[in-house]
Amino acid sequence: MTATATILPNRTRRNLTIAKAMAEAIAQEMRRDDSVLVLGEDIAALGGVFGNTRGLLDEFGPARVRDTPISETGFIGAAVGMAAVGLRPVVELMFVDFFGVCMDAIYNLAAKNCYFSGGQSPVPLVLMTSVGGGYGDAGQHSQCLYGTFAHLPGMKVVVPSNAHDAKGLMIRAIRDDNPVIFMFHKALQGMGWLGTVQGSITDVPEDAYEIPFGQAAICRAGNDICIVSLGAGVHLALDAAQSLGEEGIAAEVVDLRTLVPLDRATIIASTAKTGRLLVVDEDYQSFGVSGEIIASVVESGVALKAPPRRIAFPDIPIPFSPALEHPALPSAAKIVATARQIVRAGR
Amino acid sequence: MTATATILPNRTRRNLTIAKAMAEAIAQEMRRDDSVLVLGEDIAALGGVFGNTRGLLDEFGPARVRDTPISETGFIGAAVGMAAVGLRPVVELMFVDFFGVCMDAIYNLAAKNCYFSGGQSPVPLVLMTSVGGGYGDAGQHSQCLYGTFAHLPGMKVVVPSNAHDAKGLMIRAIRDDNPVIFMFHKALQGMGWLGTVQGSITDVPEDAYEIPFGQAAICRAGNDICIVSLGAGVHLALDAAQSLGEEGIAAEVVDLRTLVPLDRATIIASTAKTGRLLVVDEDYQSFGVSGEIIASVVESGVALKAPPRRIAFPDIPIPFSPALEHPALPSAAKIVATARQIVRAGR
Amino acid sequence: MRPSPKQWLWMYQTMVKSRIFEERIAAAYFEGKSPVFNMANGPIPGEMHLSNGQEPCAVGVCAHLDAGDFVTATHRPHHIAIAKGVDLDAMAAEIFGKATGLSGGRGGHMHIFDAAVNFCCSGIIAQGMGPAVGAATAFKLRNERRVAVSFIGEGAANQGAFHESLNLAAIWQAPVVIVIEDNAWGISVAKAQSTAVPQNDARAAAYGMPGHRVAGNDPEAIFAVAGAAIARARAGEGPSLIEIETHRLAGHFIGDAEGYRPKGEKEALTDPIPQLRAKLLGLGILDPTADRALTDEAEALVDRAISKARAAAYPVPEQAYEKVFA
Amino acid sequence: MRPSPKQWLWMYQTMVKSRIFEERIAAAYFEGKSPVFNMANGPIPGEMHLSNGQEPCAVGVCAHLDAGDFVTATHRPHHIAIAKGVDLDAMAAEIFGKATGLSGGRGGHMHIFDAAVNFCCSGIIAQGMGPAVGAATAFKLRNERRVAVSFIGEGAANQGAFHESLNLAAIWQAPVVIVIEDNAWGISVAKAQSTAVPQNDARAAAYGMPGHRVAGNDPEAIFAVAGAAIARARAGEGPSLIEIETHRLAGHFIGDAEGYRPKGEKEALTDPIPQLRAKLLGLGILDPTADRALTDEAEALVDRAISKARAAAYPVPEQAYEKVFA
Ligand SMILES: Cc1ncc(C[n+]2csc(CCOP(=O)(O)OP(=O)(O)O)c2C)c(N)n1
Ligand SMILES: Cc1ncc(C[n+]2csc(CCOP(=O)(O)OP(=O)(O)O)c2C)c(N)n1
Ligand SMILES: [Mg+2]
Ligand SMILES: [Mg+2]
Repeated sequence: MTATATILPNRTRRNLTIAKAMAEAIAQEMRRDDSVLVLGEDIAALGGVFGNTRGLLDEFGPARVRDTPISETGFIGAAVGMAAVGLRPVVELMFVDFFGVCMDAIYNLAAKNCYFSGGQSPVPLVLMTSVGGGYGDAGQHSQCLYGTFAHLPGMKVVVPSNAHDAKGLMIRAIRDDNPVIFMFHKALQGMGWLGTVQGSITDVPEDAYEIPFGQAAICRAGNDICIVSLGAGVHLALDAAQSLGEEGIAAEVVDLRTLVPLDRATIIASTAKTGRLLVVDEDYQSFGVSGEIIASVVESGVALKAPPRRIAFPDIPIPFSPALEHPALPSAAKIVATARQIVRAGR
Repeated sequence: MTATATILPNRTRRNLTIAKAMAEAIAQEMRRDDSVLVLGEDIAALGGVFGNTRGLLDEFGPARVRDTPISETGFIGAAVGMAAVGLRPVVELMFVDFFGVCMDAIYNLAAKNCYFSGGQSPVPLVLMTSVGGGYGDAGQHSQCLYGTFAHLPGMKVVVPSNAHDAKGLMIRAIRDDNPVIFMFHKALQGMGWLGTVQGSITDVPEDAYEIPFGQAAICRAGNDICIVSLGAGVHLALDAAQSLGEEGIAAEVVDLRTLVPLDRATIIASTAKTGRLLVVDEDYQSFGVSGEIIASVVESGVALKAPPRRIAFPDIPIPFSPALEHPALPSAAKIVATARQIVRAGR
Repeated sequence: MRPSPKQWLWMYQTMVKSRIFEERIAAAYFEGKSPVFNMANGPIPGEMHLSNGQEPCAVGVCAHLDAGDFVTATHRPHHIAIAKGVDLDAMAAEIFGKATGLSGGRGGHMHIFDAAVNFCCSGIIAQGMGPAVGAATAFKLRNERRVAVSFIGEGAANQGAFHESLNLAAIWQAPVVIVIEDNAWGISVAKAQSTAVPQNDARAAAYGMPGHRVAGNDPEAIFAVAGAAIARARAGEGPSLIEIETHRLAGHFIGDAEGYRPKGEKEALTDPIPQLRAKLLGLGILDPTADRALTDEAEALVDRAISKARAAAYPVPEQAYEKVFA
Repeated sequence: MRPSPKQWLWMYQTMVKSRIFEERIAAAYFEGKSPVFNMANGPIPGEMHLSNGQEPCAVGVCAHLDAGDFVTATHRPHHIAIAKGVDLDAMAAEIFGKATGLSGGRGGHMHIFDAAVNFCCSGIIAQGMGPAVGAATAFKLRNERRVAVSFIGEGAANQGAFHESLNLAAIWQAPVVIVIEDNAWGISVAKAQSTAVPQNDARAAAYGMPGHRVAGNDPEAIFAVAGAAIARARAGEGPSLIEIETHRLAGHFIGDAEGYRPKGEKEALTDPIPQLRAKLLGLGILDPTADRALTDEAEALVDRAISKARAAAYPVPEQAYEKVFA
């Protein structure tokens, strides 16, 4: 059903949440490599508001698992300095929505020092940050901002949809010599108090393993339409594909897994095979991910049976009231309806 | 040749630079409306690093023309508070590249307070900021970041290509009850020390006039290909169109003028007419303006004779050396070559 | 400066009203969230930051303000909103996400805006400081006697906006007062772990402005110190910084188990409402009958607000697209 | 703490070298920029911020550092880079945008990086402060005796990063020294207009750390104060803040007409190099022959660097795409 199905190992299953998979990945890397440390707000005693650093303080102590003041510019800047002298900081920006107070340290410092230094000073830094809404936390705590980060050069951008990928992508991120923005979706995190999309809880091998960046996963194969998504949207797409399957439409679901690098080849191949494209994105619609994917496909010149479409968050701040927020979010029902239209249009 | 040609009034021409047109627009609005004031770094005695506030201190005094400390979060935040109690601040962020130190005050505060307050607290604020490279100022002083701002809801985004538009768009921006990001391109500013694209210096009526937002200008008509651009790119496109014309390819050049709102209708109509689309954008290529325009056109379902293409800044930090920077920038030669390919492909 | 009996009664009743309001909100918040606590469910979804224990800060300061004065509050805004005179019915409706809410349900609990009384708040730490300085500067520019007050938590005193805003307030001599509600914690991080100085009033000197520390979560002391600072601002004598010792009686937000908090610390905190009640009874400003009446009145107002909020209609989906722009 | 004769000579020669370097850079900068001054033209395009007059800050501090110590500088980096031992040839080549430059021409004058001596700088005000605190924290974590120094201008002391970084330095007790080069101006804005306190050393108290002010742009005083602060950091006793009075003898950048500067102010400034020369001659540490030799040597090094830079090849366009990622 999900990406992991294809690589399910020959052993007893061990289901983990993304939060646990992230914490396990960080712990394994901290054991392996003394230079890895963790910084952020509430990541020590609390174990992270979203649980992804739970247990680290107990095992590694306060020197390597550091709670910070509410000084994002300061501690992300500090992490860049640590990286410059040989540490490999994993930093948490609690909600991606807070990027505005510290974007300079991210995009103009961490993301550019390697280039500015002509490669002398790479910046091995993971910035993990929660994204996504749907639980009534309003416009400063519910954004995805995928496009905001993917647009700016010098950082890799990772968005896992399930625990298996989260672990492998996190290990890869920590080992990467570049800044990696690791965007985890709250609805997939496995924190009971946020609800959890069940598909995000997957079997996770005990050993450390890497998932390479720039390789999208085909989570479900199909010949009628390619549905491209990422993060929580993947599960909506899989649910929709299930329904579409019941009415005879075979949807292929592509989970991007990383936005930078972007696996254009897989998207283009899937669209070429199906002749139809639908992008599902929980970030704001305009000037973001959905536009880029559509443009990447059409400029490649693949033949399309119908115009590509997208379902994204509208260009409005995220409203608090569920009566306003829920209808604005992508949903399996919207995907089914749109996919159906595309398939009918392009017969 | 440029947008102004279509509206050249029946009077003696008065050629102004964009810098002067902006300063004139602000001065006229300050005379008309006591609540307009100007804040920013070096905007008083110096008249703005880019000249667009020259003369204002002398006429309006230091209470209404305020030099600020290097505290972008502080003074943009302050401007939002001023706007909340009835002033209409025009604020300068000296280089758009500095957005990282103050984006929260822009995108999470100025751009969202109207929504969060259910319309009770609109934010009439103009944030003017310089964009663009090409003069060797390297990666923290040469970016365009059009897509970064256009992606996030709640702010209007204006990018003039010439003095006539700059004045009318600035007046419209000051009168608008919403945050307007006014992005002026350094190469068009008319500051001798930055060089100046001559096409940006245009006839500018003395009187105050508004140019509405969301209306792209067709700067040159043609039937063979639609070239969409903004800011400095418009002049490259016009130069290219001239050359293309000489080889028998009639290019239509669309100057977006505003990114938010985006005049999709004009772009789609021009592409429908020509059957071919080329987007020229000096911002980073991926996840930005160029993708959005292509996606907007193809999802509309217009018939294309060839795949749309784009010429944008590659996904790399902006290098200092002219030997590296110049070849990476869009150019008339690149536009000519690509347009030619598109026209040949789609015969 | 000491509160008049009338001010005392207003302060006390406002604290009671705020407390009852939050009790009702908390009760509603738990609806639909059991057996499994899922923030997304129930009539009030999302994070919920209660201010129980911090009411003295709100009333001690707002006693000196009127509707024309500008206040920015934080993610923990209810007590301040109520003390500033925000429309209780519309605020409750907003928290319930209803069309009749202050913002038609667009904002919710972290985005309470009432332009009629110049109140706003934000979910971003220290974000309100710049706007308060700006509003105050506008008042000064127009020769109005209005002032601005920005409430922040002690955790916010380590955010860059704190520094930039205070410097700006000082060089512009803006009629603004910054009030730090020091409840000793920023989520799970103790003040001593995050802040290089024991008291943030020490930081006022970095801006050449007066700094004050008020101990004991004491409404009377808060009233006095805030009153002087606000009077000073109103008289055109410039900004001040006040740090108030206060108590977070509940967790950071509802659902916070506070496992990080040292044993016994929370139990040792005193609730300022019974404390003030006893004091006013002792001073003869309040008697049990008046107390009952004040409390009943507060309760009635809150209950009316909550039931109107519950009864109100949700916005229709199309309304999400309105008010993005003015 | 006073410089030894050897240190004095190093300081003096380094100041001279920096000055000659900038004179050569300025001369090259003007090439191709007349009759019309257009920043885009000539062998060195873009903004050019010279540090003439500020050399004492660089040498007085860097005299106490070695290659393992970490330094972050500003948009005005040459004097500090030279004092920190950045490869002069590669630095000149970088400023000329050549393939042999420190960063292969990707960075230019505002982005001088030399990892071999732990030097970097940035075009964003106060951006280097966080990295300095972080590098220092790493040194402490690994029990190394290395320190970090962050140079900023006095204008940067009003940027949020200043506050956050100093607080972090203090709570982590990082071996870092923040050095403010107070040249009285941030572009066209005078310090008094932008800064709420007359001296930024007063702000150290907001972080419970020692603060110092050095008057007179005096290399000896700078050497003493910086030496003590760096020794303190190296000994594990924590961070310090130092503000140094210095002079911007040229404009903000080349081309700045400085019309905003009060008449006579600039003319009243003294050039620290002749001043130091006279002092060292007086002290008998230098004699005219040694001075000539030191100067000639500096000049020769600079001239070699500049001519190698001029002679070097430009990078090829494809190289723009390299080093985005490691
Ligand atoms: C810029 C920013 N960083 C982090 C957060 C997450 N956050 C919300 S409340 C909080 C703690 C705030 O502590 P304090 O200022 O003391 O206020 P309190 O919650 O104690 O009232 C944090 C870190 C945020 N909202 N904004
Ligand atoms: C965040 C940011 N804001 C504004 C600028 C533009 N700027 C460049 S230098 C400068 C003045 C800096 O003054 P100061 O810190 O005193 O250093 P000095 O130039 O005097 O050496 C300004 C405002 C910038 N580079 N970064
Ligand atoms: Mg607190
Ligand atoms: Mg200065």
